[in-house]
Amino acid sequence: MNLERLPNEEKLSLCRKYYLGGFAFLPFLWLVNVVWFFREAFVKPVYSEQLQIKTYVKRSAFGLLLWVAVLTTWITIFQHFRAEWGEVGDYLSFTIPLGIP
Amino acid sequence: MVRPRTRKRNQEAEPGRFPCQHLLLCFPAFQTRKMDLLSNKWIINLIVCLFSIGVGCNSVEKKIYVHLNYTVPCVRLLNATHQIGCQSSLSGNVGVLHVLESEENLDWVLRSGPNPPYLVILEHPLFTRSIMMKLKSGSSRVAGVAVVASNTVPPDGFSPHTTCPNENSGVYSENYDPALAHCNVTVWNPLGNGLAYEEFDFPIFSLKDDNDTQVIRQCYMEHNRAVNGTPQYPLCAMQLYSHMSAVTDTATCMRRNDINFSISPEMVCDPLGDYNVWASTRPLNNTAKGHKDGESVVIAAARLDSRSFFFDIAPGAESGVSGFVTLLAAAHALRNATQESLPPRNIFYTFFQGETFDYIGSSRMVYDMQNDQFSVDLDNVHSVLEIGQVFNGIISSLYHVSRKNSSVNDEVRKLIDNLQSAATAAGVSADEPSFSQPLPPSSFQRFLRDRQIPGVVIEDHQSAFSNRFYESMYDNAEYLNVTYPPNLTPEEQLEFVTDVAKALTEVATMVAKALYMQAGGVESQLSNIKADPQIVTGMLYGFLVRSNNSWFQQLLPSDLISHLADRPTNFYVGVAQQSSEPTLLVQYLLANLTGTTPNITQEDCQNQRENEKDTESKHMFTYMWVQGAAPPNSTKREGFCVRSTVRLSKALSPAFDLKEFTSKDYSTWTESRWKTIKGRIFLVASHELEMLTLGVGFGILISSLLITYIVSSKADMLFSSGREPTNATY
Amino acid sequence: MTAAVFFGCTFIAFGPAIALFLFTIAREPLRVIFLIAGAFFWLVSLLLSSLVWFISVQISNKESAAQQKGLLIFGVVLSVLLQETFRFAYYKLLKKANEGLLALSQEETMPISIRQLAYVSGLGFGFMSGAFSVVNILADSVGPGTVGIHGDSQHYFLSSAFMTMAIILLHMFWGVVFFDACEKQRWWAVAAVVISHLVVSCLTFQNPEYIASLVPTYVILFLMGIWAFYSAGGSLRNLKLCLTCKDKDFLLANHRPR
Amino acid sequence: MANNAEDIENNINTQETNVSPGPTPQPQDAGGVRARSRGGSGGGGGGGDGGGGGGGGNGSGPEQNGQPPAARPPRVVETDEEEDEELTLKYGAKHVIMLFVPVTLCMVVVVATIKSVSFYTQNDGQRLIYTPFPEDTDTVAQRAVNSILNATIMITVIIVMTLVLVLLYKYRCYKVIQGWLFLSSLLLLFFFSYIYLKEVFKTYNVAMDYFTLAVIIWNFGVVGMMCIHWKGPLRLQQAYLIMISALMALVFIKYLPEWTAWLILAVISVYDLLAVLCPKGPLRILVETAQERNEPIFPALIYSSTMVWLVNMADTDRPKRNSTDAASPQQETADAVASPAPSSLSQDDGGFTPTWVNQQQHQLGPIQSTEDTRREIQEMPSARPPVDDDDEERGVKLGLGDFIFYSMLVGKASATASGDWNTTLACFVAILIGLCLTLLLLAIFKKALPALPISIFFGLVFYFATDNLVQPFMDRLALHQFYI
Repeated sequence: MNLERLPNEEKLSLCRKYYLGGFAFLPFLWLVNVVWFFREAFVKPVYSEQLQIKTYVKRSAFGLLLWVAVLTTWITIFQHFRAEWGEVGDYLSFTIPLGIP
Repeated sequence: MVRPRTRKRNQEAEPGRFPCQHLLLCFPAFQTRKMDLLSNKWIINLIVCLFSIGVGCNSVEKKIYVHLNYTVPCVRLLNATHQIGCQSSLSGNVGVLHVLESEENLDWVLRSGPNPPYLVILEHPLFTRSIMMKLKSGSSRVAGVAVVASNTVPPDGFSPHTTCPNENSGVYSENYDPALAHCNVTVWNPLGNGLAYEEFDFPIFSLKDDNDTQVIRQCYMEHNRAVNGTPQYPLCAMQLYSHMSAVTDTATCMRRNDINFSISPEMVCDPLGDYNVWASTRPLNNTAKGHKDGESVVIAAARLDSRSFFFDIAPGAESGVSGFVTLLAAAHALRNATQESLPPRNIFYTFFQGETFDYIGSSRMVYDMQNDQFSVDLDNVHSVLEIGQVFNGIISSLYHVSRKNSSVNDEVRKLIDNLQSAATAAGVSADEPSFSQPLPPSSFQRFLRDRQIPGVVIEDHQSAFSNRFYESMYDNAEYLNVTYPPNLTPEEQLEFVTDVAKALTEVATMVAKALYMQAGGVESQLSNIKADPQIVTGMLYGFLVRSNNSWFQQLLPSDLISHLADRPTNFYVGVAQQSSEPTLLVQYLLANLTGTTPNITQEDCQNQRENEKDTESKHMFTYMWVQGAAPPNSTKREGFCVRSTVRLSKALSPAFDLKEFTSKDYSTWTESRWKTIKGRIFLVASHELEMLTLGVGFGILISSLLITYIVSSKADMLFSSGREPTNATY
Repeated sequence: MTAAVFFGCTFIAFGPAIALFLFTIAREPLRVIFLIAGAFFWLVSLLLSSLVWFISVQISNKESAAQQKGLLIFGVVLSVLLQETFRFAYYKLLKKANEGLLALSQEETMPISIRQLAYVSGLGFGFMSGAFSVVNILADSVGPGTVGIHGDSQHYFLSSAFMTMAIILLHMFWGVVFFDACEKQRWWAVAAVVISHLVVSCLTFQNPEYIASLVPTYVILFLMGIWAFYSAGGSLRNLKLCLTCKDKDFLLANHRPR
Repeated sequence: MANNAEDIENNINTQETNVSPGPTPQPQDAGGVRARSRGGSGGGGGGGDGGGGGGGGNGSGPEQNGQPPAARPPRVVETDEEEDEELTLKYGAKHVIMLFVPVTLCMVVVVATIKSVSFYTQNDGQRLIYTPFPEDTDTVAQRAVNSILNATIMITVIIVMTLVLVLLYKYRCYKVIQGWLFLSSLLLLFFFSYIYLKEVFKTYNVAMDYFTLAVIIWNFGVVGMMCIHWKGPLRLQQAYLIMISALMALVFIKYLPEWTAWLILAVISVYDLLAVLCPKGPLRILVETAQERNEPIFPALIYSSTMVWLVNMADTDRPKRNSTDAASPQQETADAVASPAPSSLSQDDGGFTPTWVNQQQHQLGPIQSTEDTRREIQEMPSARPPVDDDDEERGVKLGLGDFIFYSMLVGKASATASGDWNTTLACFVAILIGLCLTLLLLAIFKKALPALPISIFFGLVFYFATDNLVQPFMDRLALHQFYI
């Protein structure tokens, strides 16, 4: 759907829903929210709901960054120590590469 | 379903020859042995592959690559603590070819050569520990090694095995007697360089010396010879695929076998193992396990398997074949005697599989005897006579000196006396070792680990092995000089009695007599116990030259004929799922040599019964319907039924039943799985040329983008007359 | 590593075509459709010619290499002729389609002119023939190996890439010239196109002497380019014109939203 | 579908009725507009308008915010045929491209996967329960027989399930249909992407831990469900639909034996043809019931170059619309029917779903796929000046079934054609041309035509021709470096 044909309060509620939904471990949703509502929040001429949309977008962006940081650190840790963890590492693994420890 | 693994293995390796990409797609169907168990599916996959092979593949590809037909890899094996063997990267190791002329020449590979990594081609004399270790240490510049095998044996011996085979799994452990542990008294295999127990992180292939290697050499000569210092591009390169799935150790890979739950589970390794073959002169009820009262058996043992550095080259002529062929001949020699007057004790022939890898077969049999999983148990065992490597005429019987109880020693004494009298009767020299030393590596040790059993091991060496090629690819027919005068047809070769055969026949006769006496047989029979040289030479021919010969064909059922091959039998034990070619052959040979041929219909025979209402004898006997020979005037073979006491018993290390993958006292060897085994050679272009191509490409792209943009933007004035221009339209 | 070769060859072979597509075709749906239609027509012609070739191979004896090669040459010539025939058929079809468009549309100008069609269809032919002749080679150029273990020249990839580029551009020019000739009923021009196409194809018979095949091909390419330029309504005067007063035109061009 | 013409007419009627009362209060007029635009879309482009209407119907209608809709009424009224055609040819081209792009993308995804991930091409003996007969027979005749049997089973399943669907609809078991629709898209998004990920990681031999995996799958799936069944950015939704059909096609490519696959493609397109043209086609019955019932059905999964708005039609604003327009029902029926396509198809790899019940339900798949092919791409000639190209109004929609079968054909071609790219290329071009022709005929006949037959026919012809005739020829040419 496109936002153009949506009344502003619709936009706001949608943005809000996306923002809240993001808390269910859905950083991707936040990403979508940021990208989708970016123009609404920062480019469009000012209108009443824009302020809240802006805050939601900002928070979503923040949460997204947080998630990215967490995931990257975890992945690096896992890739680095998987072999050393031995059994635990194997049980944590979704795919175990063949031929390399 | 019994299928020799080696054949399957060849077919596994086979698709590698076919260049087409899409063919690779049907490999996994081959390589997953899980599927191989469902044989028909496996065959079907083969058919599917053949289908796709028929399609052929594009000719540009043929312009680039030459695929090597006969490639034997060195594969990865794992035990409780280590991984040994070789592996390539997932996408194959590519390296510029370098044919190594001498050890000094290594410097080019390891240091001075301008375009690493190199793929080293070794002539077999250079395949030595020092060179391989140097390559291993410099493996950043080494992409792989290809060893050109040849039949001429190196003069000064070669054994990739360790100097002290199975040192940790025998009876002589630290706590048994530190003085005897780790071959402290006698180093059995002084020539052993332990190469087969090293780990290499590059692939090592063995190439048969045929036109493939000619192509390689020619390619090397044409492109890679250094003219004034540095060779000119394009260079000849080679790519070897042997990526192994398993890693680290057995515990890890068995764990990974278990934990992948997906729609297509992917096994990474399988335990080594096979089946032991055994038979007894007096039938034993096979369904009633455990101790048998009043039963007393004399175990006559030999080992079946062998190995070499490479995957499916394991001729094991002296280390394996000489021993079990002798025992088979002895068993045959004893048939009539035992039929005429059955000795009070039961003679129990066993052929152990997987002894090379920490006594898999014998340890399993002992384990079964301990846990009443076997027809007899250790209390029934009266004594053991094992035949090791016997091939030189002179026989030395090494026996076990028990520290603790003297009764055993008396028994041993008796056994020795029997042997020596038998030896004198058979005209063989059998003498005891000049000094007291531990037993050589032998299955008997596994029995001794459990209890003091009187026993003797017959070997052809006093202290160290006289076999200069122990567990190596040179331990073959040529080394045993099982060679035939030229211009003999295969049939004549099968009949021709070689000197080796004669020697082994004498040993067999001696063993037979000794066993008969040991079993308490009557003296009168001894005179007509004689091994038949014809049979011995036939077996030697079958195992060392060509198993696909008329005699073996007669001894097998028609549906197993396909397993006979026109090459020396491969005695590598293989993985546990199905029994290998040697097991099969020995099983049927033993049945034919010891069994009788009752007059039974084929149907009854295949239903394991004498007649319709007979349900008992299948517990005592095995019935095999073999296809027999064709009478001279017809082509149709006349099959017959063989009744024997031959049985197979599992030769899978108890460690895998107990799930003790780090076990100290049982073998924990596993073999990794792999997807593709193949090699191909081709030319590689110089980096400069590639970069040039790329640069030109970019140049053309950018310039054409610019031109097009300019022209199109000015199109309508450029092509004023016509509104539409050619290469820029608006 | 040898990805370099792959990308290099791809850019050489298809760089100009891609550029043309991006700047002149992609933005106009009708052109894209006609491009694909052209490719389709080329495909059909190839199909027919290979069918004939296949049959002739089946009835010939597979052993004699000379005969096979002769058949292949026959197949090449045949397929060249067929391609041109289909070009003509495509021309006829486009004429009809355009008339239909003209009849339908209220406006007096048809949505796409015959010259554009000529260019677009030519490019379509070029794309397809180029792709078909080189795509498998490109797939193999990823390596690790390069041609030559059997003694072939190691410039195989490079030369085929350049040859493909020439073929694509030539097809484009041929398309333009051909359609223009058909418009003006100048049959000798049509014949010239066919003959030049034949010549180019026959030049490649002497591969792998790449010099002998590539150089004349590029000469022909150059000549055809000039001819196409003129037949598309270009002229020296225009060329000078737009070379001299560059900037203004740029402004013009950039202001004019297409 | 066969009654678009009527659709258009009665749209016009509704429009007239709507507008005839000259000075009407703004809201009503807007309602009229909505009706009209949707009516237009009924002809085909409907998704977008459904979207628009949904947007309106959902919560407070569009009339509140002064957006384009209100500006349009008068022109819409004078819609008539020849103008249609011209516009069709002009703007049709545009929409053809709008379809080419996603179809191409889908094929590219499939082919790339096929060429890189060996899992989807290797034969590990598993088959769908709908194709019980193995093709690994030793005689060709046996193989042919088996494949024919497989195909017949598949098709009969399809037909039977069509009837089941029709009955379900007749007896108003919407909840059931919606239920499994939802479930199946759920399974598609979660389970198949799970398998896909696993195989990709295996292929590139990288380690991946369950935590990361869970995060990835969870995000992918949930966002996908939101975009498809609720509100999401158009591009994202389209991307998801493409991915879904690619996954589905991959599953088919893996689990359908080769000959069976070709046969099924052929037979399905034939069935498609029949079901469209013969008056008693199951979907047609469905549509008619929907029409006389004058109500929308369950939400759909349709690729739309414009926006598809699904849930709303189903629930919130159903009452509102029933009154106004006769067209929207069909349009939604179309979607609805189209919808199960990928979803239920997804279930079709019986290999995974253990319970029979599920399968029974899911088997609906193939039918729908054909159904939706029946109601395929039609760009709506709504008469608005060409200059403003607001595609919201005139949307091109293509059932995922078409995506799936197209990509399946190309994928099979690239998987089986002796590692040869020409065949893939040929199939690709052939299918696109088929699509073009379908659109042309559509524009000419103004009558729904199935999207499969022409494309698939071309595709098959060119596959076999190229693989057996052209490929050797080109191969020889490449060997000698001859150019034609």
